[in-house]
Amino acid sequence: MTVTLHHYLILASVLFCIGLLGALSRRNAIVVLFSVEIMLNAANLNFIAFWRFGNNPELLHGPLFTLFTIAVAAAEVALGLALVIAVYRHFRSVDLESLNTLKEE
Amino acid sequence: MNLLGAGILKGMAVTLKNFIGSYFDKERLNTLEYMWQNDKSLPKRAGDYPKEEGEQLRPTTTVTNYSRNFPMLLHDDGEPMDTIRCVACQICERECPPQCIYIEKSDDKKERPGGKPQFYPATFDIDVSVCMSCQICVEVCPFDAIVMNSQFELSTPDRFNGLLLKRGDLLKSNQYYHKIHPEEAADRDKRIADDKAAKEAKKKAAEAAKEAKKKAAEAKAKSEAEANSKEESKDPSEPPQTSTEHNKEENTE
Amino acid sequence: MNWELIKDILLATVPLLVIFPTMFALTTWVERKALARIQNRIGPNKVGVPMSRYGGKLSLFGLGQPAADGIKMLFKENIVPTGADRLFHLLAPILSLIPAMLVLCFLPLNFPWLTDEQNSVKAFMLDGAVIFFFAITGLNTLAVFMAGWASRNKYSLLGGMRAIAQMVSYEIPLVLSAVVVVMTVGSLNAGEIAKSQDGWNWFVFSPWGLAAFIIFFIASLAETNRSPFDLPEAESEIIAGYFTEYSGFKFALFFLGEYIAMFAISGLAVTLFLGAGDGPGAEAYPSLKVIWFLAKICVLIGIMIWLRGTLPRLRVDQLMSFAWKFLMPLSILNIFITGFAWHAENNNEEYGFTIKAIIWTASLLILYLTAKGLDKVNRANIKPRTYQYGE
Amino acid sequence: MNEVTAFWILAAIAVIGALFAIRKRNLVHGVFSLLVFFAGLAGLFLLLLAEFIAVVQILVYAGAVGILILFAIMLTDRVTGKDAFRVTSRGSFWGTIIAASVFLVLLLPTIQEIPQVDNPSNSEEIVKQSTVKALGKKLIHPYVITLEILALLLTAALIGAVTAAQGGHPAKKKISIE
Amino acid sequence: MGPHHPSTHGVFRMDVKLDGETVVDLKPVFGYLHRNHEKIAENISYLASMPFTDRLDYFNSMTNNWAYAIAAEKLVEIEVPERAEYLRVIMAELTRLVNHISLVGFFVNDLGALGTPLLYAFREREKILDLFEQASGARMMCNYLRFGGLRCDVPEGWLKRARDLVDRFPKFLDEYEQLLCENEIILSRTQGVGTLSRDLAISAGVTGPMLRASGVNYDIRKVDQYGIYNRFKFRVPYSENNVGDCYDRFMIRMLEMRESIEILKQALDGIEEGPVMGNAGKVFKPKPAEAYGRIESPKGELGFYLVADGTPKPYRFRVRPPSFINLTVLRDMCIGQQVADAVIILGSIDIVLGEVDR
Repeated sequence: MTVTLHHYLILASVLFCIGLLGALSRRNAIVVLFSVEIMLNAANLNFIAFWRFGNNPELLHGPLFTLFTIAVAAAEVALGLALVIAVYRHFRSVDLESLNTLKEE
Repeated sequence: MNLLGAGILKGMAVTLKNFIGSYFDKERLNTLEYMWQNDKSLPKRAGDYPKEEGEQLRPTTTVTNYSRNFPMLLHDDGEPMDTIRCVACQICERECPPQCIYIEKSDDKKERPGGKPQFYPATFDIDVSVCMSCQICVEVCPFDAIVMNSQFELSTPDRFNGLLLKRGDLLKSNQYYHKIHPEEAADRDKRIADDKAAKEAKKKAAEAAKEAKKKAAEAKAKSEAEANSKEESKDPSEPPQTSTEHNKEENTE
Repeated sequence: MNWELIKDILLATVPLLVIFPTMFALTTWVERKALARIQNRIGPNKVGVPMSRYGGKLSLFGLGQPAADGIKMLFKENIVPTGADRLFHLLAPILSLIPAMLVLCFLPLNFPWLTDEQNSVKAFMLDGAVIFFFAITGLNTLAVFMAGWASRNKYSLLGGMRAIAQMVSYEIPLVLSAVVVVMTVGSLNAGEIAKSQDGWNWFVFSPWGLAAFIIFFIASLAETNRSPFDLPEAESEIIAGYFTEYSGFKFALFFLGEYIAMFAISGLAVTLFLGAGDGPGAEAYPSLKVIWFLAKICVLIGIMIWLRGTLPRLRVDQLMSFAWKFLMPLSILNIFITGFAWHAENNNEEYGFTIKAIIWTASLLILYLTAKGLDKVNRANIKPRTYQYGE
Repeated sequence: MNEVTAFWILAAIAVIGALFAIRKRNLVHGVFSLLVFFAGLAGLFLLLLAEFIAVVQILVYAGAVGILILFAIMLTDRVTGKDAFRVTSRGSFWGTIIAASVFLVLLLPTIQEIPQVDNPSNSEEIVKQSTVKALGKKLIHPYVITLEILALLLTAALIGAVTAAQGGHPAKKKISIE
Repeated sequence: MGPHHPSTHGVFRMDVKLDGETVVDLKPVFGYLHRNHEKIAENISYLASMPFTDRLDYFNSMTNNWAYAIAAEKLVEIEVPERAEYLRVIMAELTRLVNHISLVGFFVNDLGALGTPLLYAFREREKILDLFEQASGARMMCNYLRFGGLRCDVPEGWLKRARDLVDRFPKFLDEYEQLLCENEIILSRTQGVGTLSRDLAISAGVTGPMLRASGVNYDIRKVDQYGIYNRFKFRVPYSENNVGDCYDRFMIRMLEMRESIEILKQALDGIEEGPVMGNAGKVFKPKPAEAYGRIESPKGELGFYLVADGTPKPYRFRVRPPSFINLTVLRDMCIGQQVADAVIILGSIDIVLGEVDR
């Protein structure tokens, strides 16, 4: 049995949910960034899958769009880590739970 | 304004010249092969090394004939123990800065060719691990009995008595000394010869002076006998007293 | 399993696995001999086949040295520091070797026995070969970090971090100077780049090509931690770099990885700038291409060894400012100049010799003046001083 | 035949990599498994004949982002990377429930609506078209504006990251020799 | 940086307190090589401590001997013959060459040049040491000078060999300068590193090339005119601005080598035949007196202070070691610099632990 579009879509959604799970359930800011990365990559997988099984591949929509998302994701990680470092310098910890100073007591 | 990075390029030009030079120009490449024949194992004691320095080196090695390493005792030609020059006066033992010489004086005297019988060292050890080859002992020795050897291959596996050179190991002949340090040996022998000549001359002068005195004494006795009433004829002046001290031996300590 | 495909793949990969490791062994020998000769010594000549029957030994001019090193490395007991992360401690040298080896197969070596129509060869003619090259060498930094971190010792971590900072900041000039060539050829495919340089119009002969080649070479020196930039491993200030905790065969793997990376990067330099496989006899007998390619790599390796024998090391901050404040602006400027020159060359018709001469001299001047200006800005007060003499 | 096995292997690698990235207590192990995930994904892209994307994925993610995260870990957490805090945040239970429901929501339409396309256009034609040159032309011609915006975005992000991370460098105090 | 650190010259430890890359505090720790030289000298005769002076600064034994000989000659008025004076100057200048090339070699080796300049330096040093071996019998531990002259005359043919070595030396120096002096990497790593201001140098008692690098025109050969230095015409290089850094110290030593060659040329021309040993008595027993003799050793002002009490053993024997006193300013030069530079600053001071610890 050959590999069909469904395989890729199911795989992409599995990966997306793993990313979501990580984002929601971990305390460490850096691991949250991991999970956001995983989610973005799952989305890229979908783009390429649709482009590959789509009917007019010469438009190259898939790869182009993936290029843009990769660029945006890289920028996002850079900024996210910069913020994490700034937060760490102030709070001496990367634990998201302790970042609640905006909440008035 | 020089080219950017010119300094680095010039530096590389120098290394290139050295790289090529090391193949042709003898003056640049001066590393030598190691000397000791590597098929023989290291002897147990430093003394067991072949007596003659030449036998242990490879023909290609050049030990300059000025280099000094550890001291050695000299004996003139003939059976070593009879013609040993050292008289165990222990000056070198006292003067040696790192105190690495140990001498035990023999109780009986030994006949020496030429001079009167002298003591000889019963044991004469030099601890090669302590000696720093500073050559002070050669300088202070009044009898030219100890000189520097240029034999440097003395490594032994055993640290304590392996590096202790006994009298037997130290004793080397004068021709060997001439072989390794020709110039130095030559002028040392010349100096010894001059001293001997000076001594004979002095002795002769002393005998001459004695006969002269004897003659003068007989003449005086005769003249006294003839005219003991005549007033004393002026004695010939005292025989000239030799200026330098008797000989180096009695330098006061 | 179609055996045809497997045979083709083996034909393409096995020669790589044979040629480059033997060249590695030879290079270690050549390096030690050449460094020795530069320093007026003789270099290793003691290892030889012990011919006990004839007495003495047959000294193969030190050729036995790499074999002796290899055996020594094999039998050395490899120690893993306590508390170190065993898995990553083992993985780091392997990860430093894989990218170096992987990259070798994309160089346009065009072995004579690999005619083009076999489909396996097409697989190797990857479309984005140059980008793939930089992606894979990027992994090397990862291996360095893993080694530094896994050996659980503060100094090797520090050394590792410094090595990464150096590699990352020198990757940018490396990529930018490669962009110049890709721009003029118009394709990322290594084979096409090689084809476009046939017949002596190598890139190094055009002014921007020469500038790009110099930047590329300097950056590749830094990328493989060689000569003036070998800060991480020969730290006379803090203890040696990230692979202090490695001994025995793992250290040999690192050593092999470093040399193969050196081959790979100089191979790329040859493909991009020095006309891979193109030499006097190349058209007549195509099998000569491989020999030309390897000869050019050896020339570059020779220059690296020569540099190692001459130049002292740069300090960490000078290293960084050299990359960011000197090489990068120069390579960006170089890209503009190439774009302008390429545009002038391809778009107007009466592109006679005079315009070409003008453009070349102009670009040479601009490049040299900016380099001089940048150098003056970076090192304003550094110049040889004169001294006065008192009686 | 070997294409299907390749897909399953790479899918397994990707899923395991992602799971470990989240579950691992030791952060640095997490980063390395994340890199395995990126490599698995690059393999999948190759399977889908998007060759250039696979290469860019390795270059950007496995090369640069991985090292960036490692640097971040070094700068913030204890060097050993041991994550001593309680691993899961307070809302972790509700998190799993939301993730599962999102998975169901995604899964149902793919099963029903999207046709079971299993005869992809032949691969030779795709490979011929998706060369880097074609991509380049597309990027310049119709999408040049997005390219410029992307460039702007990247520079802005770069400068933003640098200033945020540095947090205003304290004036370099001159060490006076007393 | 521990005692057996690869780049410190001998057993010398630096406790460096760092703030990131810059050095905040530095405490030199030495004394590992203390051999009780001065106490031993009080228990042995004057002549017996002459070979120990070789071990002080084991790079230049001839100048150590000469300093000790001058101090002893001041105790007892001994007249040194003409040829001995000339040979003393020749030996001293040859040791200055040996010291300066090996220092420059070690200095550039600390910068990371993998030994190439060092091995060129050692190649030239070997030739000079061969000359020493032919004259005194040993390469480094010469023990050649005596109170009132030299132990033995140089073998014939020695002066000719020394002559063509001196003629060939400038060619090597040009090659060496071409390799090192314009090298951009060396320039950028040494300029502005380890600055020593003029008045700090003077107040700290720094002498020798370090002092001249900080802009002070002070050379004992010119000040004391000891030996027969007044007969030779030579110049003393010193830096213009009054703050000296590692580059100045490196360049001053290169220029001093050229001056030494000038002196050697004049000395080798001016020497004639004659006795080598003055009329020193057999045993050196000075009357109770004290004397301080000093010379310009390649590292600075090397002085010997002797107190005699009529017995053949000195009452007090004190050595003024130049590198020990130059080392006191190490801390002030290193503060504020990078860690990588601390090693280079130490290298530029040119210390030899034999002399520092005595």
